[in-house]
Amino acid sequence: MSPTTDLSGPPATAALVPAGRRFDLARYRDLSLVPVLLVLGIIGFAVSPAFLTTDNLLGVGQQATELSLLVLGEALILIAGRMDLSLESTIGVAPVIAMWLVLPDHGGRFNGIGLFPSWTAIPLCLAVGAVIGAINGFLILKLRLNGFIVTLGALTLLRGLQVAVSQGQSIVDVPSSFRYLGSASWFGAPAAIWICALLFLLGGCALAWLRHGRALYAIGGNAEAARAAGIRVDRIVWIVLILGGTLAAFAGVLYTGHYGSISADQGNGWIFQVFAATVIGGVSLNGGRGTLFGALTGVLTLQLVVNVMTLAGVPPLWNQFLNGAIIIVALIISRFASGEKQE
Amino acid sequence: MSPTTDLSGPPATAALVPAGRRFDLARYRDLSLVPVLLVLGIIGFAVSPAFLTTDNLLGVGQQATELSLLVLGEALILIAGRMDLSLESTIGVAPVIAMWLVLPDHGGRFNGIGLFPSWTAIPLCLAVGAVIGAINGFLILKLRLNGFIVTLGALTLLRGLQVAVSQGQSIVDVPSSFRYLGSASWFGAPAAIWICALLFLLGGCALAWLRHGRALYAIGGNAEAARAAGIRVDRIVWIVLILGGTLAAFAGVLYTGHYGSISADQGNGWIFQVFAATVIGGVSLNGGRGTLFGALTGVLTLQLVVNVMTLAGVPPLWNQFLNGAIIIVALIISRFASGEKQE
Amino acid sequence: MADPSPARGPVVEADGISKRFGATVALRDARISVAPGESHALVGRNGAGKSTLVSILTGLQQADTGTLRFNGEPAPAAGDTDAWRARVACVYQRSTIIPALSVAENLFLNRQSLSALRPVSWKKLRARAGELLGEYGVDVDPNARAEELTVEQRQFVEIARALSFGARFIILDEPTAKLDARGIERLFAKLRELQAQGVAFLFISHHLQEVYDLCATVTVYRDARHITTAPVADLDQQALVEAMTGEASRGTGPAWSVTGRGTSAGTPLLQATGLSLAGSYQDCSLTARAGEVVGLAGAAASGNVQFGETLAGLHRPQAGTITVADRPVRTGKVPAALAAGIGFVPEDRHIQGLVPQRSVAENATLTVGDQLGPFGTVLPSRTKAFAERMIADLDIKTPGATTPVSALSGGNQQKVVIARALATQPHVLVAIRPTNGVDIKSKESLLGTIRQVADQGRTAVIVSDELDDLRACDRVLAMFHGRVVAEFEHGWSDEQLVTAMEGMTGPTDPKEDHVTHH
Amino acid sequence: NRGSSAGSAASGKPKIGIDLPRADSDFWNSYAQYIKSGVSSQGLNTLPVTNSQNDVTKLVANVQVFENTGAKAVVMAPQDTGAIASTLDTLAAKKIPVVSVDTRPDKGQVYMVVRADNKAYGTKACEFLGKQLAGKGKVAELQGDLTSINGRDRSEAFASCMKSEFPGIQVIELATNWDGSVASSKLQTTLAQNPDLNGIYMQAGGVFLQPTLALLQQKGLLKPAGQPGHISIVSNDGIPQEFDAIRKGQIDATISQPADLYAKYALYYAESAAEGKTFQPGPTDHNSTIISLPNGLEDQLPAPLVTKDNVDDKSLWGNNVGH
Ligand SMILES: Nc1ncnc2c1ncn2[C@@H]1O[C@H](COP(=O)(O)OP(=O)(O)OP(=O)(O)O)[C@@H](O)[C@H]1O
Ligand SMILES: Nc1ncnc2c1ncn2[C@@H]1O[C@H](COP(=O)(O)OP(=O)(O)OP(=O)(O)O)[C@@H](O)[C@H]1O
Ligand SMILES: O[C@@H]1[C@@H](O)[C@H](O)OC[C@H]1O
Ligand SMILES: [Mg+2]
Ligand SMILES: [Mg+2]
Repeated sequence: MSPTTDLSGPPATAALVPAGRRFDLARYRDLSLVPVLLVLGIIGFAVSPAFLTTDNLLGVGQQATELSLLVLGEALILIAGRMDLSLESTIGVAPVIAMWLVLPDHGGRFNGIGLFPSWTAIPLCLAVGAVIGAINGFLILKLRLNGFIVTLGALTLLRGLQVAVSQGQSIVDVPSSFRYLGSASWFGAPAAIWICALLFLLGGCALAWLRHGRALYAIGGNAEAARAAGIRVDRIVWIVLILGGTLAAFAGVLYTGHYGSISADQGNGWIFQVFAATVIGGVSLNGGRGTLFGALTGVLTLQLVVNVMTLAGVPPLWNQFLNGAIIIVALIISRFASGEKQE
Repeated sequence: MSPTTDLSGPPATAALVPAGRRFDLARYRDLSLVPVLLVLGIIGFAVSPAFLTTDNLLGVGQQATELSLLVLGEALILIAGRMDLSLESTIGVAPVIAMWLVLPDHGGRFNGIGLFPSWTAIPLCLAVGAVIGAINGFLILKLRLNGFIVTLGALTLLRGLQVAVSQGQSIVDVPSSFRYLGSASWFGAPAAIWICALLFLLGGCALAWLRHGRALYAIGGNAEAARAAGIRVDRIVWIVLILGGTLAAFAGVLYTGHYGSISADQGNGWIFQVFAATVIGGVSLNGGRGTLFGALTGVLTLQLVVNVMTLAGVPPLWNQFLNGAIIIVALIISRFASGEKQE
Repeated sequence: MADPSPARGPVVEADGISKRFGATVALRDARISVAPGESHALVGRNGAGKSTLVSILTGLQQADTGTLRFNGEPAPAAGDTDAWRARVACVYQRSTIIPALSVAENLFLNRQSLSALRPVSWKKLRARAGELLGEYGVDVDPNARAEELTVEQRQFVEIARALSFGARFIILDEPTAKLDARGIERLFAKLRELQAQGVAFLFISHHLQEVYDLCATVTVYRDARHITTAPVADLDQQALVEAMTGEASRGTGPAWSVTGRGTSAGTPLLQATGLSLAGSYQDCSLTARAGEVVGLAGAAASGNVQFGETLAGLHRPQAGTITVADRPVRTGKVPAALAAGIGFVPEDRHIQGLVPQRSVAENATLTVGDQLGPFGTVLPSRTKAFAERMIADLDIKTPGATTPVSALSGGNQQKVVIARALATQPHVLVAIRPTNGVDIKSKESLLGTIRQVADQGRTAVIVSDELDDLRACDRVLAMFHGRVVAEFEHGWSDEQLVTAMEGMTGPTDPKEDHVTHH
Repeated sequence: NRGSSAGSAASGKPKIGIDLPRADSDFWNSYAQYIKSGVSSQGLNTLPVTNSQNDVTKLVANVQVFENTGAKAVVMAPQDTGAIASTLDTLAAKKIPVVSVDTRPDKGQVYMVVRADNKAYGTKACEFLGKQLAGKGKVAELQGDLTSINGRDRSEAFASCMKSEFPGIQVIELATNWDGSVASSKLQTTLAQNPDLNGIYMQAGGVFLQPTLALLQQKGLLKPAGQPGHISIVSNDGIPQEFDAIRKGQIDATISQPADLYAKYALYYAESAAEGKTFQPGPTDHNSTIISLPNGLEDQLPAPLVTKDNVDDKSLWGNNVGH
């Protein structure tokens, strides 16, 4: 993520030949998973009539919501040229700490310290996520520690914190505000789907049309150049890290509502999925490239694969194998569809 | 991980100034964890008289062997400017496939296909590791796919393959050759310790004094420049990936002997430990920097922490939290001991 | 190592070479031939295909078509690097120094020991490195890591390495771009010495004067084709430029001129007083008035670049103040400098100038994100309009505003960086080596653009060691070892300025007010 | 105080090393609490309790510390029953007896295995569901991790019982890695494909209960037992939340995997072992049977099926924990 001159970047398109064709391909790089989604749709349709039902598709949609929020956060962070592994722990620890702060200190199966009224649960949860992002930002930007390892340490530390605070129990009696968003239905579809769609839309617009959104690409593409152009690099990266933590915490809220409790291993192992979805969706691990739409197609691909495999009754023993295979296949497709070497 | 020329390094002050001081600091960068190890030793001694016994220290040593072989492989790969996440699956799947190839097709709890005599188990296992590394290399170097995600896909795929082949069971009846190395004792210490020490020594010497070893630093530092200097970059990277896979498979052999069976989730989740150990030991994730000795101190640090925590009777609920905290603390120490910003 | 017997043919002879990169044709049926002991120049505009030819001649890339012979024999096989390097050595345009390794190891990369299985003797290696560096008068500790060197020192390591192979044919792709006058002199002395021993050169540079100084033959490429090969003596500078550009040039002089208008009359727009930055420069002051272009000359370690960067907010000085139009500017903050009306062209476009994979439009508008739409928005239509105006004003050659900037030739990339600096309509433009690596034609138009800034009643500071750049200035301050040592009005002679930059105080003392006008 | 957490009363007793398999599941959490209270009420002399986080290498490391700090008996719950073999051999060589809780090591000497029969869990669940559905219908099975011996035992027993006893019931097997969100998503897909699903077998209530209930609730499928459209659900573990759900009629039954007895008899056998006592196969005084294994003995504790009829039984551990 250092300011570098990438010699092996995309082939310089012609300044001599009208560059129309090449350029269009690059433009549609973010759509490279769309054919994959279509193929999955066709397989799904062939495999089971249940596939193309509203119920099933909405189900897939809702299952994708929590993961997609992590992907949203991670995509922003990656575009700005950074990484955050700890998001997968934030999704669990933020709700637990919020519960600990609001639940009364006696009587329940899980006792908190009852410091705040229970309606503050959601804001507190988001605040915890923001604080986690801010601490990561401090370690990475102020102490100049390696971001990958800092957030890897944070991943373990936060998961440990969650176990310690919750004493390893699942928390079942969560405030109703917490339960609402993940389980309510608006206009015939789960509220979580609407919310995620809205957040992706907002994020997408911000990246496309807001000054600070555009700045992420510049920072991720060449932080030194961005700095010399007057962009407040560290400040913006810090904000993005905080935003990522907050989004992960919000994913925790939806998760808790969706699955009815905060389990001690909420989100465990998701970070691999998050990276896989983001990168096959066209976001570069080296920063400066990709769109939220692409990242979203990445999540949907992974989620649809699971759905289609379940519908097709793939033997459980081969599930995980196929999951890995699909990541590689999607990667190959997105590499050749975009025609770009990946580094 | 792209071949880059980073001209924006530290302000070009030196070389006017006699460069002695700077250089020395940099030289001892790999020793930055030594004080940490000493402090851990002192704490261990204070906490329990059992700490400084041969039994305990050899125990810690042997527990470190399998992880340290993965770290050895990963360190070589990182120095050459690449990454391989799939090592943690190779440690499990390579032995399982070797078993499947040599064990008879009936009679046992786990039935193989009995294609090869049982003395070939170890060579077969190593060969499987090599093949895995070679396939990763093909995808990364020939198809130019992103190495992080390719090996992430491979991580899932290979684990799935292991579950599918072993049907999720542990394999207990392994050939004696397999069992020997992980459990034998030579000159009063576990054979595995001697072997690891030897491999680290060989690797360290190769990196320090052989042209091909030095080539890894050149490739990791600036692949384009290495190519211009006549280094066969792709070939060497490929060999390193194969070597990494082979070392992971060998770690699988030791693991199997050490723990008496091949368990279906052998190595599960280790890759994070591998990265943490390698990076706090001073190997750069961006390639071109670090030594095997540093990486080894990284492994020992992580392993000693667990030992000391156990001896000190840290409450089980806080174990994981402290594990994460220690990674961050070690990172901070190694950053300030070496005086270098990490990127 | 090299064959001392009389060569059987040209050291290199390439014919019918074509090379495409995707849709780009980098070379089209090009040829070149260098005789033994000949010093041969290769010139052409940015993107003409020179560096591509170099990579083909050195075996880094393979041509799509064409034949290549060394000393009359066919070129070695593609992977046989040892064979290639016995025939041709090269200083590439892009740095091939590996920052984390020691200078000694960089010098002997991939040949640290005699055979792959023989361990490296670091002591011997250091000694050999010391000797080699000594030959070039480069005072560098072979033990130092390459990243600790200055750009110039690195360039010499690069040159020393290329020349140390003992090949009878050496390619130098813009070796002087990163050297100051003294460095260039040292390099040329070494090259002449080698030439006397019968070594042949292919020399690439955008400084045509160097071609006349060093070379006997010149080959011109244009638009991926071979245009002409002739003895240098037969082509005067005008003819050479015509061959490069394909247009009859309208005279020798530049399109712009130094008017000297407003030099003393103009109000001081930029005032930097008593700036000091530890390790770089001490107590430096500079005043630039409306309508004038001020040069800040200085060799590699003079601190002039850091001084310029400080003006732009990249460094926070320990002492001193900066004001623009009498309003103080917070130091050490680029946004503050921008807000105060200081525009900035950074030293190295690859490092600080461009976001390679983003479009020309985005790069050109990077500094004016706040002017492209209401409420913090960036409207694509306005961005495009803005960029297209820049493209037209600066004559940037690009297929369109949305083309990734990495697809442009070097000169055009540099124009994008200038566009970025001009986008804010700065009162003060600080440009560091603005014409670095840019061909002669583009150079002229870039300097013209900078002059225009002054002509519009604003001011510009050019930080450079290139006399061509400094000639566009109304006034030049010379820096040496972190201090301003002399000041010249327009019309200085090359020797005067060069001596001042080398630390021997020139005839005109700094701050001296009475200067002759031309 | 170097390492030993012994109180003065216990200082004379032999030292026992105890390793917990994990801290992040409700079932094991309860087990940990019972261990803690058992140790203090019986005044045992234990080394600091360790947690191997479901990782056999950590378990082995912890056991090594026990050896080096003078344990006379070790209590563990190896979730990986193969990879503990060589450690058991080492302990046997040092004459340190081992009590294995919940799982039966594949090889290596054990003093006593304290567990309920996981195959019996699967069979009991199958028999109950089969009867509820009167031998026909569709059942979704939320399996555990394919690499877990307990999960596999439950799956195999369930499958073979269904095949032989209730061939009219179609079983849809869903692998979940003991992960609630995976279980929920696969169940949701299965429901879309099979709207006529009428039974669910959850192999671990501790992880699957809440996600399943939340899903059924959202789909409007959470009808109390007895109403038309009710989906019969059998769970496993016997945690308090499952009992609540049984009382509300949301699920029909669970198998109480006795966390309290696991802890109680683990400590009991560990102490006996350290004192050199021996046991014989046959019925015990606590309503269970000791059977003989090739590598030791196993006390098969009762794991009662809990339904609406006996859910309030005070002797069930789920009714005594956490309040
Ligand atoms: N690896 C590459 N991939 C794609 N296009 C390339 C590549 N290398 C060069 N080009 C294109 O080939 C053309 C010739 O480039 P080349 O680098 O040879 O020019 P040059 O004459 O060296 O220019 P300059 O004077 O700026 O150094 C340019 O249009 C460039 O964009
Ligand atoms: N490997 C490559 N991939 C893509 N584009 C390339 C590559 N190599 C060169 N180019 C492009 O070719 C053009 C000319 O290349 P070259 O390296 O000669 O740059 P340049 O303009 O001379 O810059 P400088 O002098 O600053 O190095 C540039 O637009 C550059 O981006
Ligand atoms: O009941 C299950 C237990 O037997 C298993 O070992 O871990 C998960 C638990 O829920
Ligand atoms: Mg060039
Ligand atoms: Mg150039």
